[in-house]
Amino acid sequence: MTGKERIARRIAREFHDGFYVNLGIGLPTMIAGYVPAGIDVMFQSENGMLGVGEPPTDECADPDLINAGKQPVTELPGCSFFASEESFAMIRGGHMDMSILGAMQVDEQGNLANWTIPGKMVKGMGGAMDLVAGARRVIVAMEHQTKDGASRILKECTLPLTGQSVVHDIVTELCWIRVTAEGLVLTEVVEGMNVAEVQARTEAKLLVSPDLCVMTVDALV
Amino acid sequence: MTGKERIARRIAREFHDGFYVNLGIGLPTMIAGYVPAGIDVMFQSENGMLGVGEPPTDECADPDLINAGKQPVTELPGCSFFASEESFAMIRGGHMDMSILGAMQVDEQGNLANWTIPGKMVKGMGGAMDLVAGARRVIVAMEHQTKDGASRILKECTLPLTGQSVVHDIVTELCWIRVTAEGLVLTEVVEGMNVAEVQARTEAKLLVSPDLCVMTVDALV
Amino acid sequence: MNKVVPTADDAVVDIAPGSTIMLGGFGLCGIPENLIAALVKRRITGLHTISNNMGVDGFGMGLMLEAGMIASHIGSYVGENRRLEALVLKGELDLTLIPQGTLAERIRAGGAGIPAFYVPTGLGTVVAEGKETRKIGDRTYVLEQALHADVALIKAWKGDRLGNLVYRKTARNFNPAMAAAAKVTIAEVEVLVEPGELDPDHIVTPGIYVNRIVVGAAYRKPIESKFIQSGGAL
Amino acid sequence: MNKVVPTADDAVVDIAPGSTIMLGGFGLCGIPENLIAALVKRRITGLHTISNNMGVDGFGMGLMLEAGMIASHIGSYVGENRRLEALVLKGELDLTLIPQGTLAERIRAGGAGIPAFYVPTGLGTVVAEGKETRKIGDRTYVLEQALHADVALIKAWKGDRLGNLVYRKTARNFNPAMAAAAKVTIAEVEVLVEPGELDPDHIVTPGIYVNRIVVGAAYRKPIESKFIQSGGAL
Repeated sequence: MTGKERIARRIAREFHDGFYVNLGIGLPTMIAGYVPAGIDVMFQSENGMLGVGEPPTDECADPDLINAGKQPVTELPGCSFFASEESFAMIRGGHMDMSILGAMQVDEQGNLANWTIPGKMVKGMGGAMDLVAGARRVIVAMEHQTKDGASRILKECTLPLTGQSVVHDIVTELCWIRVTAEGLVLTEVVEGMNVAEVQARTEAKLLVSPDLCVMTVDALV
Repeated sequence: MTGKERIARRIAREFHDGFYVNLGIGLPTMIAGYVPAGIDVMFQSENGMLGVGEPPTDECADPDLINAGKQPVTELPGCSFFASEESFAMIRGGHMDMSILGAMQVDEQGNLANWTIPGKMVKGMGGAMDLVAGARRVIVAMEHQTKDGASRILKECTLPLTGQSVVHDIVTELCWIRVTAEGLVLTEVVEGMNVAEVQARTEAKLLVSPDLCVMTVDALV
Repeated sequence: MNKVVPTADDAVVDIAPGSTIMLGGFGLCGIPENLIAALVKRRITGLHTISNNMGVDGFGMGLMLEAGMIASHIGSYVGENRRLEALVLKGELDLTLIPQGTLAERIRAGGAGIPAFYVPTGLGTVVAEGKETRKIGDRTYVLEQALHADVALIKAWKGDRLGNLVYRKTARNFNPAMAAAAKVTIAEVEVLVEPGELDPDHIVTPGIYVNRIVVGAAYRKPIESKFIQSGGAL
Repeated sequence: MNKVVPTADDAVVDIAPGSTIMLGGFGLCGIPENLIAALVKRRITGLHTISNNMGVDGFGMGLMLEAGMIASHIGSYVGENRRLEALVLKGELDLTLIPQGTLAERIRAGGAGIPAFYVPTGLGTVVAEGKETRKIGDRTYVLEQALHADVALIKAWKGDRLGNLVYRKTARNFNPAMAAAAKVTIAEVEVLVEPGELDPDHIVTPGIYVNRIVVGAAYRKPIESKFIQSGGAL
């Protein structure tokens, strides 16, 4: 199991039947593949769709039916389409149970940076700022460190923020971290790792939950 | 021809092909019956319809298809239905070419009072305040005087306002009055009346247009 | 995911006295008549209602008023309800009248995460009294606040068990905006269909906004202008 | 009432240099590709564009960029257009990036007569810099202004000669909001139908918002993720 798969599988276990969830581009999109059996989750795509299905075969791809990553998708029964201002009314209005997105940096205050590197990258924030400001629960799904081994979980973000104090949870291939008023609290660590090893890979100070446990990624049945 | 019919026929002559118009309850509703041949006007009803048709026969009345006066109506080809917030986005956003409504009082500043009599009447303004604030041109269609012979066109409204400086034109069975920055300007008088006779029935000071003419009510063909 | 409840009584069973309730409809058109009837059976009091109108004497919200359930009301027009007029003039019901478009937009804002916005409507009238005004560009505007509710009772034409809804003709009115502005939204429909039967391009209220859906047991749907002429004898 | 114009060239013939233009679409999905092509033929310059994206190198608004027509742009994401990135880093194009939901709502506000409104989005980030913030209830919000345009170029699936429009699947996106926010709205459609053929309950953009309607001569509708992978060789 790759680290990314572990992250996706673990987060999928958080879903409840009837959840409405927005998945960011990249790693978070993988989560849709691991929804536990018997759980109905409706995935939203902020370009104007609720009830996003799996990617189509190449022959069935419809240019009028894409997700926010501009990739072709399919319709689930009971899906619906709506305009952009409606889609973001839904997001901003607190109707999404969960928004799961990637990050470049997260910090001890739950600040998130995932949209720009000044002077280097001109892309735009897309819907990320709206999602983190509006969803009931914001989960960051990302690899614990950069390719160079630098920590992405910092005392304070150095890149321009996507949102201020918006992150509720951080999930990496190593651990689950809850963002609390007291700081970052380690609640789960993968088998074969211990708290000291996770802290060594993390710039931010990690508090340890009294209920710390091993991260389990199998679906609950 | 009754006075009300004269008012309705005269205002109908103001329509251009392609106009979108909201007609208030009562006298203004009559105007729909006098749209000149060859002119397509789409009537809006603020409860959520564009393209309102004539009243149905009793047998054909559909409780799901009413106008803002709660009366059954019919559909014209090309009509559309929308929600209340959309309907008033349309009105407030300046998309209606014309809003025509009744009044209890209008004054020299173009102030309009048509929704309440303190201590006597608890009804509500409905959509009237939105219509006068949003339409490109607001025409008051009303009988020149009250049943008791009092002027409805005043130096200053005494009743609570529906809108401040919102009226563009006042049309009565006697005359057409334009509201300008200089005051109320008499532009048309019905045959058999003169300026002095109209002024005698009007509390507000009337200026006389250099282009004053006789009010003609036949449709332009 | 199944939001269907068996009866209107079940749908409203936990609405608490003193709740703020939005009720869809324009006049008697598109009102949740079965949910209102179920609520009236419960006789809970002290309700704060938000609805464009107040039904008529003898039907719709008029029944709630007659049962003494309503403590305050926000709406735009209540002219067809003589009982309300009397209560208000006697000071026994707290009535707030606001422009219909402002009402609709305040409800939409409540659902859309917009706490406040500016409108030109009502400037220089009593509805602007006590409100902040502000010049933006060359015009002065009034600041209006979002409206929220504990419960929204709405009416649609067809719906599915996921809560997706479509409306029929002018019975749409305030229902979609209210669906999004309440903590719990309860929808009654005339027809329940299977998920996928409603064309996804035609769905007006996506199921995310709806918590419970019930098929109305019976629909009277009186036409208000005739109802009033005939003295409620329909 | 007949808003149909024969060709896309006719539809855009009077758009002036220096105009502010809204363009519908999300990525390459639901963009007015025929109107853009017609505009590119005219090579007018100094345009101020408002659109969620900026096409890609070689298609959609990317063609306008390559023709040097765009002076400034407001959008939420331009990551697929390498040429734009270069122009911006060199300071040759004035780019304003704003959150997608704020962009959509500012456009809606422009059409709805709401000059400004508060949102939680972007508080404490660069997008709130220089903007008024305000505590409402227990949260702090950012004041955002309505967006307007001289012209909106939009794309729908079907339309009639009165300008009524319906959209197909996720090709709806920004098109309906933009239709209402411009002085002149020009819609291209795949299919023109007779008034009455579109179910009035299904119409998304009522004709009141549309000034001109044209049937697109041809539709390529490339799928962006594949278009980019294949280097625009579709």
